[in-house]
Amino acid sequence: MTGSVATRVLGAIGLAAAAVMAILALWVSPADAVQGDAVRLMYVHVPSIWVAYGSFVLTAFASARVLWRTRSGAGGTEGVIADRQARHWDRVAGAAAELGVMFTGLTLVTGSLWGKVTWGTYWQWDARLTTTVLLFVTHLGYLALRRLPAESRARARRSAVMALIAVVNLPIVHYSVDWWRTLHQEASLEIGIGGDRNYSGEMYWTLLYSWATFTLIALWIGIHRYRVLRLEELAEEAALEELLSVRRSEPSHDEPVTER
Amino acid sequence: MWREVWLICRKDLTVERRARVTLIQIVPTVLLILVVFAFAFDANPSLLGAGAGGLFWVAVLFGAVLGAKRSFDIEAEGGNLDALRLGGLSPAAILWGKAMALAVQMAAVAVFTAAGLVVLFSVTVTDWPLLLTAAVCGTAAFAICGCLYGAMTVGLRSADTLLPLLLIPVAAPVLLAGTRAFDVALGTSADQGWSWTALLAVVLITYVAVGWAAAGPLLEDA
Amino acid sequence: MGAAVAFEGVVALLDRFPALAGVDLSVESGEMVCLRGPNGAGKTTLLRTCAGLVPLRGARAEVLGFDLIADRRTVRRHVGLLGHRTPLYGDLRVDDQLRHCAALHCASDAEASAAAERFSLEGRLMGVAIRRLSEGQQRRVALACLTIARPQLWLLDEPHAGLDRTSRDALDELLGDAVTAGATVMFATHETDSARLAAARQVTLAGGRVSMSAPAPGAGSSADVA
Amino acid sequence: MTWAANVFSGYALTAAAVVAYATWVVRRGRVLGRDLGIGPAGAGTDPGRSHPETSQ
Repeated sequence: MTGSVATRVLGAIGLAAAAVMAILALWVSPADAVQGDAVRLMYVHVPSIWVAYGSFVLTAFASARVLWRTRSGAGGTEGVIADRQARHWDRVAGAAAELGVMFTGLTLVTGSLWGKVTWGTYWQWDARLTTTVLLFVTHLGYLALRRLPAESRARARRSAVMALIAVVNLPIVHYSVDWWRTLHQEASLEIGIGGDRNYSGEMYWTLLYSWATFTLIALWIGIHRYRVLRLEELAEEAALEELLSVRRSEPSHDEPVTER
Repeated sequence: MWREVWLICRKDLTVERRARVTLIQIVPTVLLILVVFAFAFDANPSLLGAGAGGLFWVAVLFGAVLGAKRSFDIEAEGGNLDALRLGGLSPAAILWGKAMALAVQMAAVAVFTAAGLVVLFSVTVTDWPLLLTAAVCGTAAFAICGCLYGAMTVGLRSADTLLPLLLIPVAAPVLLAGTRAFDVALGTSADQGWSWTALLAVVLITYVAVGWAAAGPLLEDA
Repeated sequence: MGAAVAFEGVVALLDRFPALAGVDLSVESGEMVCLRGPNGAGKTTLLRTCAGLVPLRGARAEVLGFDLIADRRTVRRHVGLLGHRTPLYGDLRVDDQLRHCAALHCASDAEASAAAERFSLEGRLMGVAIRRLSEGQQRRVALACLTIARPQLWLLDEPHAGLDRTSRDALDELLGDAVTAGATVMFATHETDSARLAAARQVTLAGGRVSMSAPAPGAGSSADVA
Repeated sequence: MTWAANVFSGYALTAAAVVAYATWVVRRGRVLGRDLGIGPAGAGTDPGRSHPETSQ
């Protein structure tokens, strides 16, 4: 069981917020002057990527902590504490990366749907889109790396390095694609929050509200995922005790050792 | 430190000198990629000429994936990586030694790819210094990146299939900047070729920095 | 003389499987220890653990005075390990491989050729790619590399397997010399007839633990922990 | 009409993905918790340890 009083309250608030968000986003907020009702996709598209960015930043931060803790890890009680903290941050990184991948995937899907309505095409080779797709693929690779069976400390270190490489790479990709497109195509289509289009106050508040809702829900899932990862470790520990006793009771029916 | 780097590099190059895997397997594969692209573009000379810069980097990238795989396969075989660890080599020395050797092999791949482009796609070079600088920076960046991910996946059961998935997205900036710089050097576009080459250099420096930081955690015991 | 290996309750996991399930073992410097036990008893893992190559936990794990729980790296350069796999580059020629080993362990050319001579690797064999050698010949190259490394603790997994009579004798002589020079030797084997075995202390593993530890003949002071 | 289809499929997909993932996580936690014997109160085990992270 991964629920607690706090997460139950959080979950209830999240659910209620999601219901209110659907009403606000689909009925209350006005249609855009240019895009019409298609603008309503913004309320799922933009919060998704914000939550995804937040998750990936958290993954990177946690990964840095993992490396930091394992580096200073020495023997004795200090080593035990460092190891425990490294495991904690490794779980944070894993849970956040999964959430990030899911929300990035949703961003890409809702973005294409939105793009089809407003630009008439599912995809644009825009800096933001290209970066997002690489972000998605890189972290898919990160999750694939995490899934491979290995000694837990080695795996934590390896995946932490991978997460940090991904983070270092991102701004480079973003600026190089930005540069690439601005040099080779007329100004890219900036539809969304970064554009110069003026959104009405209601749209602005609906968007902020949607973001808060998404964050709550992501937090709720993330906490549960963290606890599941912890449970998996506990299950592994429990299995180890059993494996150890089975292992110790293995017979030694080799050739008898000659007593000399 | 440099003695150790040179030790690893020399060993890898000797392996290549004896087995010639890069020369008789990776280079032909890369040339094959060029031919396959010609099929895909219906052997349209103008299209192939315009895309030559990009093709070069795509081909070299796939060569780098194969090269990185090969470079760490020889270490996984028979527990050679353990033998290196028992020699007391520092992780950084192992990484940089292998990266240097891989860079040399990738340089060979790049030369053959370029020759293939000249022969098959009849490209002409208008700016040699730009072309060479971009090629050196990009190839070295591929080599370092390949070694980082090779070290990350060495000995893992699904390393063969995981390596491309991890490596290709990270190589995207090199692919982009390299392509632009080559387009200028080959006279197919009038861009700021040196700025793109500067970007390649920045990427290279970044990978070097990441390599310094990551070698320890990656190769200490994994 | 201090202890070369001092293990108390050492547990080593291989992909979540407890290959060592609480090993208590102490080996004095200059001792020769023969590990016995059925397949899968943990002999190989114990050797690799002593080399600092396996993550471990436990109450105490010291090899050559280095604490493996705090740091598994420093001990490595003082240890020589020959596992059941032969750690050689199949594409290299024998002389390339020996030169690489000599460079790796900062040994002189004279030491390298002496080691090669010991396992009769001179002449034609030197120019042959390792992949083309027979298994026994490959083991001989690996043993020569180990000789070049001059470890203080020799860890050998089935060292006699696949070797011909001459090479076995050369190996026994080499290990004898090493012990005389103050090094410690641990080897795992299933054989019973080797002359060298008679001199070794027998430690039997079962189920990832030491199940029996017989004293070496003539060594009354050996500390037994079973 | 096309905007409506796209908007609604966007919302539906998002909701479906989030719900599916959350369900998987909670169910996995439940299975693991049962196997470990740390279930909710009434499962006959140790209700005080229902939050694994507090026992850390």
